Amino acid sequence: MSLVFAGICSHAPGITGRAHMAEPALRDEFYAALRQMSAELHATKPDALIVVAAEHFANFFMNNMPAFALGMSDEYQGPIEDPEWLKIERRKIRGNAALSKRLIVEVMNSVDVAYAEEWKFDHGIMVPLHFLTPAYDIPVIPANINCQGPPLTPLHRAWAFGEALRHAADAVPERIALVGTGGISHWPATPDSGKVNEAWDRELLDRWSRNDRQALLSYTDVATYRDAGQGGFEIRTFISVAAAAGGRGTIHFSKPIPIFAVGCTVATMNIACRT
Amino acid sequence: MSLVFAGICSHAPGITGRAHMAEPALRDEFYAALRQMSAELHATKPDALIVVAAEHFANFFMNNMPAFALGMSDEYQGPIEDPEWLKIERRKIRGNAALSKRLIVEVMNSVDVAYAEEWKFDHGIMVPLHFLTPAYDIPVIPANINCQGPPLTPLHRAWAFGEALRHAADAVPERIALVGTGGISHWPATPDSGKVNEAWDRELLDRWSRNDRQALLSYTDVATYRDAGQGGFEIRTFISVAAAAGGRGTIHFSKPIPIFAVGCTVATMNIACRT
Amino acid sequence: MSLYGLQKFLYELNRDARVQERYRDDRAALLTQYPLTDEERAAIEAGDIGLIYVLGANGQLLMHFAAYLGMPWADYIKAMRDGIVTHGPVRAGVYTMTTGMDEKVAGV
Amino acid sequence: MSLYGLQKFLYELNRDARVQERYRDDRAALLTQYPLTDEERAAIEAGDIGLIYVLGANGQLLMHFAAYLGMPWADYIKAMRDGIVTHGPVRAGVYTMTTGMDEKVAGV
Ligand SMILES: [Fe+3]
Ligand SMILES: [Fe+3]
Repeated sequence: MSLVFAGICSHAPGITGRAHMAEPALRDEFYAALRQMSAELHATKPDALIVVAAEHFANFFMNNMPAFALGMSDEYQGPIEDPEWLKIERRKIRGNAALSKRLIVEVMNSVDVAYAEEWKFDHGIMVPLHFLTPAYDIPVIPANINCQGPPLTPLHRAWAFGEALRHAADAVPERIALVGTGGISHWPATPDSGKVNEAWDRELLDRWSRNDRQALLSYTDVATYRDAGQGGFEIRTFISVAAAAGGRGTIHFSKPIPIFAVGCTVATMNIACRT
Repeated sequence: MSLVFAGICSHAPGITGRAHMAEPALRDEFYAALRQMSAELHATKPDALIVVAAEHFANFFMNNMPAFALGMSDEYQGPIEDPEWLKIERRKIRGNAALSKRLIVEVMNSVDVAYAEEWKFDHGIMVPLHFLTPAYDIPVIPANINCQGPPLTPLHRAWAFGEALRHAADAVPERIALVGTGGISHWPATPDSGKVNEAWDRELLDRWSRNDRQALLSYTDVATYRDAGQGGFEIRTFISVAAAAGGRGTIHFSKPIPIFAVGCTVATMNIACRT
Repeated sequence: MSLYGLQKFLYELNRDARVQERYRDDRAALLTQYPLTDEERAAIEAGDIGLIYVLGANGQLLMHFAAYLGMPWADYIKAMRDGIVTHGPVRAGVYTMTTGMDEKVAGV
Repeated sequence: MSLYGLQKFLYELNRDARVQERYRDDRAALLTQYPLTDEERAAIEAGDIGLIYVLGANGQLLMHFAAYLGMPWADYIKAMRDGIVTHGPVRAGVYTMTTGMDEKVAGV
């Protein structure tokens, strides 16, 4: 039927895996914002949830690194990481292969997405699901953008991917929800882990909330790396959501939690009519 | 510097693997046309040869099926098949990772290609190389289009890929040659193996030679399957070459050789100035 | 999902010497790694090329399995034809639309 | 090509229980399957997280190897810092531009 929900959130593995090491009040405020987003998501009664995640070398490697990928299976698994490490139990997650295929065929008209008939979700999808669909009651369609192994997907193509997802969502009879997940500035899994550039994050989220296409696409990878770390490359997932929703965003939570190695973010965006 | 050569040819494994079972005069006429194409190719003094091949499940599978892929390695191997079966010895083939990367970055501006830092060439690349660069004296950059596992790459995106390759070739200082390989109508590896629809092939090659974009893109997969078999889906590689070269084509050889399971084709296209 | 498992087995057997080794030495354990129906597993165990074709495996995967089993080209083509006679039309995959089998156009 | 081999080893170890089994039982043979320099092979054999970081492995691969070796998060961060002190700046990969290491922003 249409895109019925659009949001973004963080996915760092520390959010669940190192929960016990965080300042409790700050952590719980963040968790509450995620739960509030979960309620808003469910209120739109989606038939499927597309999660646009960032490459972490869980399913794909440089022997065949897709710029974009979409899952096409009735069932996925996750987490691929040690469940003890992530503190999320391993389980099966329902998908919808037939719906995936119809969406992929639509997307392929403008964006050359790789399709994947199996997919082991990593923290990039499991952490968001853990909070947004804790009962795993909405079929998931995973999507991926290469934010990790250069040559990275260009930002303007991430925008095109969002537009293609929107067209596809509007072309199928189902109600589709969309969540983009990624860090903003962060230096995950490096000696600088925990560092956050708050000013850079504020500026990024301001551009995102205003849905300022030109400003969002004006970042270069060199400047992003300098100011926001290699984790900053994950802004591609947020850019896709802005392109898909087309409306204005509302930031529900945005504070650094250093032990989670990221400025934790929860935001939603209203769905504008397509022009 | 620019695209300096563009051509197309068949790649069926029978061309080498079942050579002894073919009618000698017909086979030798076909081989001579391939050797003539090799001479024309070498005369343009290319620094690298991009081979646009068709998916055969040698390197990629439905767990991550790229619409388009490009190799990014200094060295490849082939054939992945039993060398006895293909009657081509296994060997290393020189690539050029740095050049690949520059081309990929250019292509990615408009086409979302997967990159691959390793690649085992199958008959789709080894059979053409066996005739076109028998001394393996030109570095190869492999490219792939999904013509095999639905959802297949749309024809208009194959055209866009050819345009992107042309832009990329014109953007680098090296001299680039381009060969697209595929069958036209054929039913490879089925009980109908050996069947060829000569009228359909003539029409396809006519559209290709005239570089008639609209006519080339008007095929539907349903009609192609009906008239030209699942092997007909490989017209995508020929379409990419037409888009890249932009000129008129010359058919040097086009005759069915049933034991090779394909209407054997050798053709070149002149390189038009980009508009 | 099941044709997916059958084809993935063929894909990995075709390209991976270690999988070929396990196919020889430890076949049952190897096959438990793929989501297969009993019919698919039995067809693989028996090297029944005709049935695997009818089950929908793509020929770009299947022809190498036939070659791996030592089957000459003509026998491979015949096995697919016999498969259709014995088991009926192709049930899944890209060949489900394949029609007549009365022509022997390849001459084998 | 060599960092590629190092990272591919980490990728396959992270996601494949059979590779983990061979890592325990038959490490030397397993490692011959990857194109590795002597330094890379020795770093893997020794579980030298600091050196592997300096050699350029992506943290999205390396952090799971550290966890697999039983290394707590704080030790993993420290091992990378120590690696830079011992072996100098990161030599390849996306972290070659990484700068100072005087901040302990994660508090570990
Ligand atoms: Fe991430
Ligand atoms: Fe082919």
